[in-house]
Amino acid sequence: MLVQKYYESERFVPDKEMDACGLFGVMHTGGVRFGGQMAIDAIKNMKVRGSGLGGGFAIYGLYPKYKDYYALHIIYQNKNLAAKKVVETFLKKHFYVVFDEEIPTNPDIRLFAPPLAWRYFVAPQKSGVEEDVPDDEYVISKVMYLNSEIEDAYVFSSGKDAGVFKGVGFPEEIADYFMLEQLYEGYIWTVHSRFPTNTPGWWGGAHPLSILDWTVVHNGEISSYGANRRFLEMHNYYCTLHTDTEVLAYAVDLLMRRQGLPIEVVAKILAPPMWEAIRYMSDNDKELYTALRMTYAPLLMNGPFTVIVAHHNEMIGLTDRIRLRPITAGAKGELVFLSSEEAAIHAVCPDLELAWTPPGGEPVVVRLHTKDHLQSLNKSI
Amino acid sequence: MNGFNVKFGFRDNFLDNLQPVDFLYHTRVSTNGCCASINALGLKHKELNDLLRETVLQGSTELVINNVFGQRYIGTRLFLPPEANKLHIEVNKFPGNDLGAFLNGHQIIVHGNAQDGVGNTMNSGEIIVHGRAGDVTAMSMRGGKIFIRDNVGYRTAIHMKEYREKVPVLVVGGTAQDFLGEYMAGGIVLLLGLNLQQGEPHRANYIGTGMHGGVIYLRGCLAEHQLGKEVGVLPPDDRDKANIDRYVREYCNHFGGNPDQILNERFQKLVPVSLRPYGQIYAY
Amino acid sequence: MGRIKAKPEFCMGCHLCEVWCAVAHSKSKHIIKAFLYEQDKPLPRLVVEENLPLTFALQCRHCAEPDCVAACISGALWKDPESGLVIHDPEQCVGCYSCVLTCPYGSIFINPGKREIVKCDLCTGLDTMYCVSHCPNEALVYEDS
Amino acid sequence: MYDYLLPEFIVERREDSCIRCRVCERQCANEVHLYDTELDRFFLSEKDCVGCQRCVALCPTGALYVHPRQADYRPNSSWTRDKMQNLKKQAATGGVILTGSGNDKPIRVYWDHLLLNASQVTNPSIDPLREPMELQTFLGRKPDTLKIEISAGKAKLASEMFPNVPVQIPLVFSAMSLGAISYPAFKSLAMAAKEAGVLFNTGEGGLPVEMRDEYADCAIVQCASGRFGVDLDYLNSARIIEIKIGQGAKPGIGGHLPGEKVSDYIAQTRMIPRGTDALSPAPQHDIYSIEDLSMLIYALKEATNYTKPVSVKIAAVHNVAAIASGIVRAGADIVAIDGIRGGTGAAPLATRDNVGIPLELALAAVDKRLRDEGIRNRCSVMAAGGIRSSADAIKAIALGADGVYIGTAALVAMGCTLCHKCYTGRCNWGICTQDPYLTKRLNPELTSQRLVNLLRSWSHEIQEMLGGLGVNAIESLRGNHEHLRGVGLEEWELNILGVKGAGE
Amino acid sequence: MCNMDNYKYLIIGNSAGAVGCIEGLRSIDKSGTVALVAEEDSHVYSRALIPYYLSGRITREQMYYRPFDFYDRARVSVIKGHRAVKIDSAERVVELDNGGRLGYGRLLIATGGKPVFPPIPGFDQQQNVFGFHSLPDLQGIEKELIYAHNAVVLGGGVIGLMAAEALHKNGMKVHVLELADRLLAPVVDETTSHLVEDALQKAGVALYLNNTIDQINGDDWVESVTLKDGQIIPCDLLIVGVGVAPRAELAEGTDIAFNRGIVVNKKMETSVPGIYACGDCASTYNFVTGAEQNLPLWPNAYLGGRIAGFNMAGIERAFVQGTTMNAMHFFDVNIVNAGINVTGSNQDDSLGVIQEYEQNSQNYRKFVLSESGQLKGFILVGQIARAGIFLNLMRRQIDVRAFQRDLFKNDFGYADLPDALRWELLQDDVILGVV
Repeated sequence: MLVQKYYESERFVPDKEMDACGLFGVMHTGGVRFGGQMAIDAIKNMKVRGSGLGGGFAIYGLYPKYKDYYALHIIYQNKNLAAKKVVETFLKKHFYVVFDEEIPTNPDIRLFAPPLAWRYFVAPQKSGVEEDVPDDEYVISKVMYLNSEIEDAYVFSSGKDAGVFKGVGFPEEIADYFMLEQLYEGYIWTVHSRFPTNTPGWWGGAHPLSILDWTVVHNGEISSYGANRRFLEMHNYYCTLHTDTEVLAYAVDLLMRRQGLPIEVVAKILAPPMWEAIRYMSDNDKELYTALRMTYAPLLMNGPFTVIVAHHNEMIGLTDRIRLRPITAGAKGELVFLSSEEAAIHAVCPDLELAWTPPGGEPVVVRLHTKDHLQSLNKSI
Repeated sequence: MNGFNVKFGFRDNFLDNLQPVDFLYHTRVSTNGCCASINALGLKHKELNDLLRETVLQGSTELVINNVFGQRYIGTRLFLPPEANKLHIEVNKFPGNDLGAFLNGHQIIVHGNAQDGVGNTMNSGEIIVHGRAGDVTAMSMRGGKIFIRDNVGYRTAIHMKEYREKVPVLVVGGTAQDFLGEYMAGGIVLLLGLNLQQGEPHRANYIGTGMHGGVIYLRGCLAEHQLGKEVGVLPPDDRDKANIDRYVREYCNHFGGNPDQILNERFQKLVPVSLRPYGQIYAY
Repeated sequence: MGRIKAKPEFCMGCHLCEVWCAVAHSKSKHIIKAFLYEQDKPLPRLVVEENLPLTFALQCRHCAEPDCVAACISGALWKDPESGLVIHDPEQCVGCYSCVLTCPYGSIFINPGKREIVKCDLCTGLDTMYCVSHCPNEALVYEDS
Repeated sequence: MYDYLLPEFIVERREDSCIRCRVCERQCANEVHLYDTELDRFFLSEKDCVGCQRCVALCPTGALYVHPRQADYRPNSSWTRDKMQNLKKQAATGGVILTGSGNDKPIRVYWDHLLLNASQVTNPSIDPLREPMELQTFLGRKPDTLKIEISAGKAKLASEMFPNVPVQIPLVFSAMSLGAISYPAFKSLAMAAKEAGVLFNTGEGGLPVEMRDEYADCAIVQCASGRFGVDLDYLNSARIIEIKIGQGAKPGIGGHLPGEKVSDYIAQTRMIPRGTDALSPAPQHDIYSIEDLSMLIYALKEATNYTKPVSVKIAAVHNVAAIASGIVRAGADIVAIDGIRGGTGAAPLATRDNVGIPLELALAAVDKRLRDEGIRNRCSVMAAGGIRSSADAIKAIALGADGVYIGTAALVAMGCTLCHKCYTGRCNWGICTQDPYLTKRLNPELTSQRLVNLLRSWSHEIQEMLGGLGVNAIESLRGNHEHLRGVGLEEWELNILGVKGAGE
Repeated sequence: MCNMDNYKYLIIGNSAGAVGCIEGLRSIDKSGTVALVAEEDSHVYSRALIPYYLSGRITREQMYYRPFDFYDRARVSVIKGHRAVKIDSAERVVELDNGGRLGYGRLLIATGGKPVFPPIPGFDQQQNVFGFHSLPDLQGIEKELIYAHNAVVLGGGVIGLMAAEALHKNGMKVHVLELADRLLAPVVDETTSHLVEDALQKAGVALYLNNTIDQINGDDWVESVTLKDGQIIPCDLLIVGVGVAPRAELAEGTDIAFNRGIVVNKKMETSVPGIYACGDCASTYNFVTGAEQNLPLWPNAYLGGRIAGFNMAGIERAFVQGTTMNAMHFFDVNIVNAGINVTGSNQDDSLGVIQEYEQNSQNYRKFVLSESGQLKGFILVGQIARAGIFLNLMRRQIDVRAFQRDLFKNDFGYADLPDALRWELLQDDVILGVV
C-alpha cells in the first residue's frame, strides 16, 4: 500500500528531528470561509516560539471550484525541472489531471532556497490490480511513491479542497511568499511556527504534515518515536520525513481514517490516562481504557506534545497526558481558536468570549455545525 | 541533514530589528509625575522591557502598560539597587510567559489573563492577576505573594520553597490542574475553588507529589486518589486558620467577594508526610 | 618573639604534630626508632585539643609574663630575654609541678616516669619546627611577631 | 538484614613499622582501624574500608597497605565481582545502588586513540619558554561580521559585541556545588580560579554572599532545576550564567542532596530551610522543550540586562549534535557538553554506567554540526567529562572545544582517590562531605595552591605541545583536526571524530 | 660607716620576692642602681627545694634559684650576711645590723617569714630540733641524718609532710604528729587528706592525728617525745613544721601598717610611700576572696615582687593574681589546689561544690563554684595535667556552669569550652576565620 524505503540496515534509518514550536488554529464552525489575517497575526504574535526555520499553513475549504479533486501541492527542490517532468509523466499515467499551475509566489520575499511549487487537481486513474483500491488509499500510495522515489520532488499536501503552504522561514514570511492573505480563504486555518532542535530546516520538514486532507501541526518531542515508528511500519506507514510529527500524522490516519475510531477515543490512545487514574474509573470505563492501553500501547505518544490535527469539518487540539506543552482554546460566536499562547488569541480577537485550557490528554474537538468543542470547556480551567 | 548551510535561516527572534529605546521612550511613554503610561502594542518583549527599564531610570515608579499581548518577562529586568523604590506596575490585557520571573520586590497587577510561568523563581514582591494564569505558576517561588483571581494550570507552585523570613504565598480563587504543589518545599498555597459547584471536587490529580515542605490549604473537597503519596490531609489548626483568614481577606481586598462567606466553607490542610520523601530508596 | 599558632579550621585532628614533636625531642630523631626502640618513650610537648569536630594544637605560648616562671621554685624555668623563649632546664627541675598548676594554657606536660616536666622549646637546635613542618594541612604556622 | 557482602579491600599493617600513633584510626571516617589500648594493638573492620587510601597516605611510618580484594568470588567474565556484590546489596536493601565519581567501565577512551602532530622540517616548532604562547580564550557568542567605520583614515569598531568572558587558560573548573562538595573544596576552586585567571562553576548550590565580592568575577553560576540560591543578585554578580540541563554522569536524572547534609550554611546559600532535602528535579519544570529553553535563556538575559553570556550544559547523549544546534538557536552563548565519564557526587550506578555517550564523539559531532549549519561562531563549546590530562584537554580543543571543564582532575589534585563513595558523605579527604570533622582536612590556602599548580603545569604542557605543532595561539588549534590522527579506531569512529587514521 | 651609699632601689631579703622585684624592675629600668640586703650569707636559693635536696633528688648547687652571675648581670649590689634593722622613712635610709646606712629611692621589704615554734618547753634548747625553712636548718638536719633512726615531724601540713617524705627517703622511721584530726587540714578537704594519709601510711610513715607533743624527753638532745595521749615515741630528730609567720620586725616602730603581715595595696606599696613589701612578710590581696591576707606561697612572693618592681620602676601594675595555691606531691600522689577550699569546717552557703572521686584511678576532683558559676577553688588529686587551665578560668572569673560536667574530664581543655569563650581566651594564640 504505502511505499517502503529500504535502508542498508536499521542503523542507517535517519534519526527523527525534534522540534518545538508555536501553534495556532482557527475554525468557523458555521463553515464560513475567511482570510488568513487572524492566523498570520496570531502566529506573528508568538514569533519567539519559532526560529525562522519553518512555517506553514493548512487551509480547509480552499478550492471550492475543484472541491471534488485531489489537490496535490508539489514542490521541486532546487527548482529541478527534470524532476517535474518525471512527476508529471507519473501523474498523467495514474491520474486525470484536470488543472495545474504554478502556485503563485511573491518574488519580493526572499527565502532560503525556495523550490518550485506547483499544484495539480487530479482524480485517480486506476488500472489493473489497483482497480479495487479505494481512492484514498490509491492516492496515498502514489504520494508515498513520489515522496520516496523521486529525487527533489515532494508532495506537500494531497487532500480535496484543502492545501498546505509551508517552507523555511517564519510563518508570516511564508504567508507573504505564497500571498495567502490576498489569494485564499478557508473555514479552517492551522498554522505552525517551527523551532527545530536540530536542524537543517528544509521545506518538506516544515509543518503542517499531511496525508490526504489530514494535517498535523505539532509542538514538542515524541520520546516514544522509535516504538511508534516500528508499530506504524508494521501497518505499512514508512517514515520518510525524519520528524517525529510524522508518526502522529500516520497514527491519526491509521486510527481515524482506516480504523474509523472517533477522535475522542483516538485521543485516549495517543494520550491515555494513567493506570492510577484507570483504577478509579467505573467498571465500564476501566474495561475500555484497559483494552485501549493494552491494544494500542505502541501508539502511546510519550513525551511532551501538543498537536492540532485537522481534516474536513474538524479541527482537534490535543496535548500529551500530563500536558507538558501548552494549549489554550478560545471561542467567539462561531469562531473557535486553538493556540500555544492565550495572548495570541486575544491579539487577533479582542472581544473573545471564552478562553480555556483543556487538561492533558483531553481533546478539544471543533466540528462544523456543532458546539462539541464546549465539551472540553467543562473539564478545563 | 542534507548538509545545508542554513545560516540563512538563523535569526535571533528575540533580538532582531529592535527599535532604539530612546525612540520608543519618546513615542510610547507619557508621564505624569512619577506615573508613566506605556503603549506596548506590537512591541517585542525586549523592546518593551528596554522601555520599562528606561522609564524607571527616568524616575517613574508607577507604570501602566497598555495593550500588552504576549510580551514576556515583564518585571524581570527591573533589578534595581536595594535602596531604590519598589515599583507599582499595572498591566492591561494579556502579558506573556514568565511574568515577573525572578521578581524582586515590585508589585505587578494584571487586568487580564496571564500565561505560563507567572512568578517563576520570584524572590519578593506581589503579582495580582485579575483573571487566570497558565501552567507552572509560582514555580520555584521563594518569596512574595501571588494572587490569581480565577484558575491556574498544571504544576502550579511546583518546587515552591521558603527561606527564613521569606514564605511565598500563592492564593488562587478557582481551582488548579494536575501536579499542584509538586516537589513543594515550602510556602503557602491557598486554593479557594470559588468556581466549583457545591460538592464538586477540585480538578487536580497528583497533588503534592514529592512534596517535602510548605502547606496547601484547600477549600472544598477532593478524593483521596487525587493526592500524591507524599501528602497527608489534616484539619487546619488555629495558626492555619489565622493564615487562611488573612489571605482570604487579602484576596477579597484585591478582587471583591465576601470573605466571611468564603471562610465559612470547609478548609483542608495538605502537608508532606515526610521531609525526606526519597530518603529510603537508595542502597548505601 | 614568634610563636606557633593553630588554625583550628584546618586542624584535622591527626595528631601528627604530637607524633613529630615527640620525634623531634627523641634521641634518634627517627620516627620508628624513637617510638619502638628508644628506652624513654618520646613525649610530645604540645597537645591536640579535641572536642570533635573541633581540634587544634596548643603548645607553650612563650608568654611575655610567664606564670610558670613565676611559680617555678627551682629556677628551672626562665624567660630568655633575647629569644623570648620560655626555657626549661631539666637539670634544674625537681618536678614540683607548680608550673603545671599555673600555666594558663595547660601547655606544660608531665613526664611521669621522671618526675619532671617537658615543654615546647620551638625545636631549638633543630632545622625546622617539627610540628609546623609536619602538619599535613598547614594548620600550624609559626608567626614572627 | 545480613547482606553477605564480601569486603572490598584488604588492609595490611606492618607491625614492625607501626608506632601506634593512631593517625589511621583518627583519619578513617569509616572506622576501619580500631586501637585497643589495653592490648596495645589495632583491630580491623575491613568490610568498612572503601579504599580511599587516606590512612595509607597519612601513616607517618608507611606501615599500611590497602589493596583491592579482587578475586574472592570464583572468577567469571560475565558475573563479575561488582555485579555479584551489587546483587547482594540490592537483595539486602531493595534500594537503588548509588555510586559517586565518574564512570569506571572500560568504555573506549578516545583520547588514548588520538595522537597529536608536531612540526618537522617543513615548518618550525616554537620554543614556548622563550617565545609568546597565547592561551587566552574568549567564551561567548561572536558576531558573524563586524561593522567598521572609517573616518579620517582611522578604523573604528561600530558593532556592538556580545558579552564575552576571557579565560587565561582554556581550563575551567566544572560545576561542583557547595553541598555536594565541602565549603573548603568549593572555596579552593574559587581561589584557584581567581589566581589563575580562569573560572569556576558554582553548580546549583548557590554562591555564598560573602564570597561574591571576591570571587563572583570568576564564577559561572548555575541555574538548574532546583533553582537553589537563584535570585537576581546571584545572577547579576556572576560572570557567566549556566543553565544546567544535564550532567554526563547521570543524563536525565535529577539531584538529591539529603536533608542531613543541608547544614545551616548550605541552607543559607541555597536559600532553603535547614535539614530539608534539596531536590533537584530531573527536568527544569519550565523547560519541556527547546522553545522553553529559549524562554529561560532570555529570562536570564533579561534578568541580567543582557550583560552576561548564558551557557547551557547538557549531557552527551545520542542526538547531542542536533540538540546542541537547537540550544545555539535558542540563544545560548555557550554550549557545554558533558560526556559519559563526567563525575558526580551521587548517581544511580545503573545510570552512571549505562547512559550517555563518550565526550570525544559527542564533541566532534557537535562541532561538525554547528559548522555545517554555519552557527559555530554563535557559541563557544565547552568540553567536559573525563578530561584527565593536558593532553586530553588539548585534544579536546583540537576536536573543536573552545574550553575544557575539569572536575575530577581538580578533585584528584585536591586529594580525591576516586574511591567512588562520594554519596556516603564520609569523604575522608574532606571533599565530598559536610561533616565538619572531615571538611577541615582541606585547607583552601593549600588546596587552592595545588589547583593553581595543576593549571600551571597543564598550561605549560599545552604550550609545549602547541609549540611542537608550530602554532603560538590556542585558536589555531581549535577544531583543527589536521593535527590529530587516530590509532586503533574503526572507520565509523574516525568518521565521527572527523580524524584521519595515523599515517594518512 | 660614714659614707652612705644611695641606691635608687633597695631590696631587703633574698628570695623569690627579691628576685621577682629585680627581674621586674630591670625589664623596665636598665640603669637605676639596685642594692639587696641578704641576711644569709649565701647566693639566692629556693627554700622550697629543701625537701628535694634532702631526699637526694638534687645537689646543693641545684638549690640556687638563679645562676651565680644573676646579680652581676642584673647589676645588683648584694650586701650579704647582714640584716636590716631599721627604716627611716623620712630620711629614706635603711640601717643595717653593722650600722651601715643605705639610702634608697624605693624600698622593698621582702623579708619573708619565719617558722613558728609551738610553745613547748625545751624546744629552743635542743640541738636536734629544726625548722624546715633555711639552709642552716638544712645543714643541721644533714648532720643528724647520719645517726638518726627515728624522726618526729611536728605538723601535718605541707611543710611537715614534705619533710616527712624526705626523711622517709633517707631511711628513717618517720612519725608525723598532727593536732587536727587529719593531715593538711587547712589546706585541703577531708577526701584529699584521707588520700594523702593513705599514701603516707602505705609508705610506712606513722601518723598521729589529734595529737601533739606534750613533752620532750632528753637534755641537749631530744631522745623521745611524749605525746598528748601519753604515747612515747623515740626521736633522734625533731622537725617543726607547723607554719610560718611573717617577719615584719622592720615595720615595727614605723608608719608601715601591719595586720597579719605588712599591709600593701595592689601596687604592693605599703602605707608609707616609696616603701613596698611582698612575699611571706606581707599581707596581700586574695583575688578569690577579696580579702587582704598573708599568702606565704612561692608564686605569690615572686609575682608580688615582680609587680612591686614594676611599680618601683614607675610602671603602674596591680597584683591581683594572688591566692592560695599549692602544687604538692606526697610519695606518688600529686595534688594541686587553689582558691577557696570548702571543707566541713568552713561552710559557706553561697558556694556550691561539685566533686568526683574515682576509686580505681584514685583520681579526685573538686570544684567550688560561686552562685554565679565562677570557679572559686579547686582540688585535683592524681591526674593533675593542665590544671593551670582551671586556675586561668578562676582568675578570669568565668562562669563555668555551661560546661561544668566537662571539668571532670581527665583531658579537660580549651576544646571543652563554649566556642565564643574559648576563642576569646585564645584569641592571640590561634588564627581564626581563615576559611
